Amino acid sequence: MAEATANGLGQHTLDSARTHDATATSVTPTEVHQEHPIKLYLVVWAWLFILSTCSYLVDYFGLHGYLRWSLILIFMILKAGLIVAIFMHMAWERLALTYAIILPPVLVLVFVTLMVFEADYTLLTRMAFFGAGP
Amino acid sequence: MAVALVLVLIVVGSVLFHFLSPWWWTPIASNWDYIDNTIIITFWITGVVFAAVVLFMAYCVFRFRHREGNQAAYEPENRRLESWLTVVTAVGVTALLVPGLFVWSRFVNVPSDATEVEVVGQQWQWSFRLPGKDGKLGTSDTRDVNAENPLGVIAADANGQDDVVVEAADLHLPVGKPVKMLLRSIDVLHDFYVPEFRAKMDMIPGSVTYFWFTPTKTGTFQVLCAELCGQGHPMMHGVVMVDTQEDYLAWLGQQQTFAQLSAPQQMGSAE
Amino acid sequence: MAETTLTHIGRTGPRPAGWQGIAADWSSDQRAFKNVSWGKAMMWIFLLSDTFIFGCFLLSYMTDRISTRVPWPNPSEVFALRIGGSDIPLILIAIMTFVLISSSGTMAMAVNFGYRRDRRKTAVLLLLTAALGATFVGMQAFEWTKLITEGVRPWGNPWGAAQFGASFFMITGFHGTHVSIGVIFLIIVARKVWRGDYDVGRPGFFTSRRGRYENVEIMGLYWHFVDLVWVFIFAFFYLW
Amino acid sequence: MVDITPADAVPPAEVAEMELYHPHSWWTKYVFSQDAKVIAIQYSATATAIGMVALVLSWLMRLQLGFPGTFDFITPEAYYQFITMHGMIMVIYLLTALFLGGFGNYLIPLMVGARDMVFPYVNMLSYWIYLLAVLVLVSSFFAPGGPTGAGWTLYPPQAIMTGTPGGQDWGIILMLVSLILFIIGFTMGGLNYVVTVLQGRTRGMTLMRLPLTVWGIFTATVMALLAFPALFVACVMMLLDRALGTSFFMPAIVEMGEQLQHGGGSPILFQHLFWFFGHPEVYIVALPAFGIVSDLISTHARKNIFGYRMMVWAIVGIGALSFVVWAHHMYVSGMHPYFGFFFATTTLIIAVPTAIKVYNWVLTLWRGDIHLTIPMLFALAFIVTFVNGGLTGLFLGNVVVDVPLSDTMFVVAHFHMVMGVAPIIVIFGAIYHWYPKVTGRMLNETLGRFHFWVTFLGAYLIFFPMHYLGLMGVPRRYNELTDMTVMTESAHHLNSFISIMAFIVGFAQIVFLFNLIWSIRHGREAGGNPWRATTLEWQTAETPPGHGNFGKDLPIVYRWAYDYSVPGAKEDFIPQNVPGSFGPSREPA
Ligand code: HEA
Ligand code: HEA
Ligand code: CUA
Ligand SMILES: [Cu+2]
Repeated sequence: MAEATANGLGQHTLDSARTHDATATSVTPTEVHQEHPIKLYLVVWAWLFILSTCSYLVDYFGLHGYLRWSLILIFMILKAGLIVAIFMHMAWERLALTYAIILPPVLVLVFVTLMVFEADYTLLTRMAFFGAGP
Repeated sequence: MAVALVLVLIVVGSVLFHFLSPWWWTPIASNWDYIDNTIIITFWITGVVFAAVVLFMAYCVFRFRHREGNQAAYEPENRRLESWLTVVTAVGVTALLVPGLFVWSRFVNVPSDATEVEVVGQQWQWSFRLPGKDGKLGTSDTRDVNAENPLGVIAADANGQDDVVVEAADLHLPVGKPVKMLLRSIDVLHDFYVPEFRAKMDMIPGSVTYFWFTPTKTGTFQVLCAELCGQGHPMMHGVVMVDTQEDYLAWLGQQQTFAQLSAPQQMGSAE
Repeated sequence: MAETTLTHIGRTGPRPAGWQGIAADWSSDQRAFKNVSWGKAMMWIFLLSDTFIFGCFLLSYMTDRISTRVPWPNPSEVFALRIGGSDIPLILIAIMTFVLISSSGTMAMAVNFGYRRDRRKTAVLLLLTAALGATFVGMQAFEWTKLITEGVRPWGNPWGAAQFGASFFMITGFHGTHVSIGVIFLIIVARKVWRGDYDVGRPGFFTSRRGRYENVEIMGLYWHFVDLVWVFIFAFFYLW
Repeated sequence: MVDITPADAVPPAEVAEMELYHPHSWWTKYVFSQDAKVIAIQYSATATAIGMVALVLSWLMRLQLGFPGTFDFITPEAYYQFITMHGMIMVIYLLTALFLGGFGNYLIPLMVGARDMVFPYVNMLSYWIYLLAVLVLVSSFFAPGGPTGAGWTLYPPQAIMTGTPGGQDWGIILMLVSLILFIIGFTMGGLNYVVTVLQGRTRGMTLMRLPLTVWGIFTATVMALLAFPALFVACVMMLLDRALGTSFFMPAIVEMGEQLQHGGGSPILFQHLFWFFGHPEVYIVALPAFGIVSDLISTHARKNIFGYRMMVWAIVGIGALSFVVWAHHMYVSGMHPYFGFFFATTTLIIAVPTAIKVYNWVLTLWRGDIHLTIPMLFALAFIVTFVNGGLTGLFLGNVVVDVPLSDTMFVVAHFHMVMGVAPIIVIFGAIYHWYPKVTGRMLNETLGRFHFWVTFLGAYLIFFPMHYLGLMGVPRRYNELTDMTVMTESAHHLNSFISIMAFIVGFAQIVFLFNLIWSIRHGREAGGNPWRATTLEWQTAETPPGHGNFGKDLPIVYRWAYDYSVPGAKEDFIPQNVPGSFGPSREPA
């Protein structure tokens, strides 16, 4: 993420906005322009198409088991990452915001993990005491 | 002054109440005196902390109450003191937690010689099922519950035929033998709770939960439902009798198995 | 830490990056998220809260699906369409995915042209986004109709676990609601852009704050989020 | 690193002064107002009103428990409806709304030096949706079948079945709808509070200069924004189960001999969702109290809060940790048995930051100059009751000790001490403290002392002995304690005693309400800063503060909120907006 900020994509207003502030103690709205070359969006767009196609193909070819699940997850994460980082401009936000938004969902992941165990346990008792199922 | 005095009185009163009041737990009748011991440890640690904090406060209120010309000290922080207190607290908490976790691991790991007893809750009564001669409980299904098969035992499961069914009556247990209580419900949540045994666990429809214990005293004990299960909840009492081995066998001999209970109905349908 | 002190006193100059930047931003006055306006901060935090909502929905679906003993219907077959005599698995969903992604693409470009103060292009792209969103909802309606005619109900379906239909209607319904709300707001924002509200800073009705082109970006955040959620729904509900 | 920053070096403004929405008519000024202060008063009044309903309900419950069989109109159904509404109203519609909607709205903009919340219109909507939620809730009292009686935890399957009051009538539906509305309304307000604290502070106001009140309310709001979604989802799914016959939470069930159509769902899923919300929720009502009480103690002991930095981190730490302890409410719910290890550990870890807070409060008293004003009295009472309740929490948190105690009166005693008494007492203290700012007049001192002593001692006498009932094994949520071997004769007497205390304490609240109303006109004139406090809300030009809070210019902040009794200073307090350094201004960096 740090590289993304450093490579100079967009956000050239950042510095100018600050100097501007310094001179004018009066209050001025600082509007930050997220200007990036249109081409970037087109590239991301294309990638999203490709990744979606890939995840669709996972199903089309009827892959199964761990291969299927890991591919689904990989494509999902890549897609989500592209959307958040580029389309939602997270890559150019300051890290303070990035972490404030990215970290809390970890709590959901904890919840999800525990619920995997819980649900497996429920299934286990059901199988053991109620039989394999109707 | 008055305030400081009241604070002291609160501590003294609470401690006296703790030791003098007639309200205390029922005499224990199971192996879970570990739990009682953990509670005692907890009482000591927390009691000391409570007294210390409130008495300290009382002292401060007395010593540093406003008088003409007083000025408070200016002391934003004191790292040493703070970390020292943190460590002491962490130690206190660990002293509570570690014994607790040990007992919990005993609580969830059932000894292999425990016999299984199934408790079935429904609004608002208790039924029981014992494994019968083969020592195995048959599978069950709430969908199979009907007037003839109130516990929903799966008739096709051979293990279930010799199960002893005790419908809406008292449960008997032999003293000194570990039992694993398998808890099941056919309608809503309930909770099988015998204060003298200390143990309890919710029953969840659509799953089977458990706890285990060894009854250590013969006698009659009241079962309470400890999970709000509708308007009959406070009336959902039951009885567990802990018997000597002979009494237990005598009782067991009078009970009917699932096969016996469903037999007349099968004859009836054959007509 | 040197930078921290600097910002305290208020020297200007580029803000530090990396961990020092985080420390500097959080310990500075006035605002913790530098260069982020109130509206944008509010949208981000709302989206965070919304993430928890969708997270909980998906996790409930997961729990129900794992714990049931009844087999789960195979989504690949359930959502297949018969085209030209052969069943193509999940094809409708795939198309919906592409539609939604495309709308995200047009949205991103709308934001871009907004900052270039290209009123016309921005408004057109916003409307295009709205149209794609509406198409998506339309296809979802089609999908719902199809499943309902095939006998899928919230309380049951012909192929297996009852929770299938329930989760399906609930999750896609909730997502669809988000899309629909988004479409409405897209149209509103498009109108404002077209009228030039953001060029003159006319106060909005809802917030009574002056409109700025940044509103397009804030709208975009919401819209991309809806797309983002779909990525997860697609993976977990349709493909898993 | 404690940097000795020159106190008057304040960076230039980087945020635009917000434009205020100017009300044009009486309606937009006092009813559909966008001024956070008016919204705060609306919130508080509504919450107090509905809180009084819950108080009356607690009387009815105590009538039944203390004098069983005497009051025929309290049927089992009615009893369960009372406890459910009592619990739900107290936790959500009173405490959450009062702390965040009431105190949050009033104090955040003033304390951070803002003119208003960042989006006043949304803020106003928040209140009206809250009011709607309250009305829906109240309407369930008049609906056929009455309100739901499922307990405030609303556990399925019973919550939506005939055996429970309101389960197959309107009660549960109205409850769920009301909760959903509350969450929507709260989210609108909550976003405002969070963004105002993060992005709307005045010049010089760094996060580490915020009064702890703001920290408490802010953290609680963030938590609420992340915890309420779980409740929202649980409510939606339960509503679908009830109204459409889905089976999210419903396995195969026989209801009174009838097979229901449901199958395969997981009741325990609801419990996880509920407590993923529910545990953070109890801290949502505790953290604002922690924050406020810190300020009360510091101000009235004329001493800086001890260990400010630790206090802030403790608040944040408690907030974060409280998302991974939820299943301590489910030790005996039949969940995965090994979860007990994990959750017992996390639960007891939370005691450490909480302990730090307690130590720092009492260490603030140490070598202070303690004025035993009414807010200070309430603050002291808070520490006593909170420590008591918190320590009994350690019993329950230690998984194996919870086994015999869970679902007994011990739990009821624990959470009343720590939630029903401690934060409520802080609210009282806070009202005595800020009433002069809100109305310009002091509350009556004599009535106040009477209110304090009766409430504090009475509430302690209600809930301290109650622990021992639980220890005996008396279950909670029993409207009938007859035919029980654990209930001895003396235990019945104890119950009657508790009930009598409850009426006395309740009566004192009526005195308090009278004081609130009477003093608006007849209280002693307070002046702008009667407590000689440092925080910005006391430095406003007018009292009560006008629209826009601070007159022409926003204050500029030069110091932390706790410069009391600074050596070398003329007065024993230096307001936050006073420049220049006096002695060792050793504020945390
Ligand atoms: C404001 C609300 C509030 C607060 C702050 C707490 C604080 C705590 N609570 Fe409580 N709790 C509730 C409200 C609250 N609780 C409610 C409403 C319920 C019941 C819901 C229902 O079922 O209806 C409940 C129920 C509840 C249960 C479930 C019981 C059951 O149903 O079986 C448990 C179990 O772990 C628990 C634990 C704790 C713990 C460990 C803390 C800790 O955070 C306490 C920490 C504080 C201290 C420990 C005191 C100060 C510390 C010191 C002075 C340090 C010294 C200590 C040592 C050295 C050991 N609580
Ligand atoms: C903040 C929360 C709160 C508060 C203040 C109270 C206050 C009281 N509660 Fe309650 N109670 C709950 C939360 C609360 N309760 C919850 C969550 C449950 C569980 C429900 C369930 O099981 O589902 C419960 C259940 C409960 C039971 C258990 C019922 C049972 O299990 O069978 C009992 C029984 O005695 C009881 C009694 C009382 C009494 C006597 C009071 C009071 O009368 C104590 C004395 C009064 C005060 C300390 C002052 C209170 C002030 C106000 C109410 C508002 C006024 C406000 C302003 C003017 C600003 N409550
Ligand atoms: Cu069964 Cu309560
Ligand atoms: Cu909790």
